[in-house]
Amino acid sequence: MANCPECGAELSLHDDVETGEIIDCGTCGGELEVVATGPVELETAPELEEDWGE
Amino acid sequence: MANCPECGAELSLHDDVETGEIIDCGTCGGELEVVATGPVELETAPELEEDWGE
Amino acid sequence: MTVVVKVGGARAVNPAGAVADVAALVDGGEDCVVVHGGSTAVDETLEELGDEPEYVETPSGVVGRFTDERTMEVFEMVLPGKLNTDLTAQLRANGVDALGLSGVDGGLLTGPRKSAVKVVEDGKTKIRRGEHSGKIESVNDDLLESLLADGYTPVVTVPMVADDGTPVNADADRAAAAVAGALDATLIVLTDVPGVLDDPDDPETLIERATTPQELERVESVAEGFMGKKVMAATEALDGGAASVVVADANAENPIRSALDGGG
Amino acid sequence: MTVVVKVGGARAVNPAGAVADVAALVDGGEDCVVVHGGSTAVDETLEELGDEPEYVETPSGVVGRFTDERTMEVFEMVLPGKLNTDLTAQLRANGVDALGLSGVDGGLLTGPRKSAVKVVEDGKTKIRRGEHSGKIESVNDDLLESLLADGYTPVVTVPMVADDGTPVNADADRAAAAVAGALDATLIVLTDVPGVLDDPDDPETLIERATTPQELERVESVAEGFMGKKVMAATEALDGGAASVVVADANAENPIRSALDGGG
Ligand SMILES: [Zn+2]
Ligand SMILES: [Zn+2]
Repeated sequence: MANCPECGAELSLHDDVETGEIIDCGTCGGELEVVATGPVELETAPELEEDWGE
Repeated sequence: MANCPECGAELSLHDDVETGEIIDCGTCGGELEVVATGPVELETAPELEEDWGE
Repeated sequence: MTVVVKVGGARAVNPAGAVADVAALVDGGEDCVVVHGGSTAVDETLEELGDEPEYVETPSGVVGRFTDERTMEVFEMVLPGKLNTDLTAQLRANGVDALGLSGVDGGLLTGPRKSAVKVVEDGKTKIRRGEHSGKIESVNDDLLESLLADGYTPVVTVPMVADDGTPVNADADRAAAAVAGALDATLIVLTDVPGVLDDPDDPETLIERATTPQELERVESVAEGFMGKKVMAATEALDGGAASVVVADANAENPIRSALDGGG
Repeated sequence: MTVVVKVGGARAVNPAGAVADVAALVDGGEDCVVVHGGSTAVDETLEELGDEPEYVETPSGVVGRFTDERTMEVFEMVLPGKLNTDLTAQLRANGVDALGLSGVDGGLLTGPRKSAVKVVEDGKTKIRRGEHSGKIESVNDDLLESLLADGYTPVVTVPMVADDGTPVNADADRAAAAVAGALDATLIVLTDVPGVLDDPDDPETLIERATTPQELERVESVAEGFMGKKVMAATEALDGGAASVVVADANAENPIRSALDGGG
């Protein structure tokens, strides 16, 4: 269990949640990054363009 | 046995003479390169500066 | 009119035809800039060094290299190191006063860094940090123009230099597009794929040339995968100010001159 | 007055002090050219690739690298590739508009090729062919002067390009000497050895500076081995037109500025 840092809604998470994983908030639709597990901490995910190199 | 390509003198060579080896002619002092063995062929050695890279 | 020639890094592409063509163009008084990539050679050297090249998939299904610090090091060794030096020497041996530059040199190719990517692994979307890539937003066209005016033929490759000062990976096709745009040049992209086929199974449906974003829209709608990247680069070149873009067969006899003559 | 700074490739040398000093000089309006080597890094990469660096002894007892084709390839990867790109980026991050060039670029460093060497093996003198080295006889000073006039700081490394068009190994100290001579510049050679000691066991006998071939003669007579190469390069620089030569301690706090101030 953790709260959305954007809207405060409570999110239920899978047991196998991993650091770095991106989760969508079902309430506000925000993209959240799991920055820690045990206990789970969420932050707003950075906006990243899909771009690539050589 | 081989002849000096510079002065024609006959040179006596060691048994273990190798291709690429440099031999001095005892008669004219010329630097000779062994370009083949069995039979031995000699050519005037190229003049090479002592220089080096990185 | 300046001509920017993108030569492939792909193994199948023989640069000899392109080198001879660039020599002929330069000899005829044309200003040329050569841009090259070399991603497959980076993978080969990584493997020779006992490292595994890593490719990741983004949420929208695009597969791209993950460039960590070690990969960036090998990238520098292979592209500005081996490939750029060899291509520059090969052009010089053909009478071209070639001068190699990476995007770092003189701040030639600059833009924001991308230090994290969104990837899909085991069905999960994750953020991977430690990525060394960037997006070219600016070209030092003064540097290229001044070298061209002095009679040199710049031979350009990636990395670019990011706003934080780090050399980072950037796509060479898009680098060529950015250079062509900055110089209002004609861009010729040489590849072992002869162009974009309207019907992928029918070589007769080759779309040879696009000179407007509108024409490119039709090309974009049929291009897929590898060619999709070439088409995206072509779009960026035209948007950026390039005069026209031709995607041409690198293995043709005079690949650049035929492309300029409209052969494609 | 232009300053040519030779920074070492040796591991013991920390380039940070030199980079900060170059930044300060350039900021003060001085024209600088940086020249670097990196032979030990070539050996490290050869070993990482599973190849053995090869050193040979000449009849007069000089030990030097034998540069075969594979070594030349790795040389390009390490010097113009990794080291030049990183040093250029590091200078740029310090506010210097640095631009990396190898001797191949624009024909910067040219001269005759040496494709064979005389070596001593098992007491026999032999000719080894397949050597890739050369002797710098000409510097494209127009290129450097035009880049300096445009505000760039050239970061120069070897290989040079031989008369036959091949990129070949050349000693970086002598490359720096050739550049300093061509630009009538002051040459500062940074090394982890603080200078030439009149008595090798007494640091108080440091010979700090030589501004004429005559002064150098005294230095030459005491220099040995590694420093002998530095002194030979210094002689060539003065003979070639350099204003003065200082061999200075790379690990001093402000190595270049102290050298210019006469600290050595
Ligand atoms: Zn929310
Ligand atoms: Zn004789």
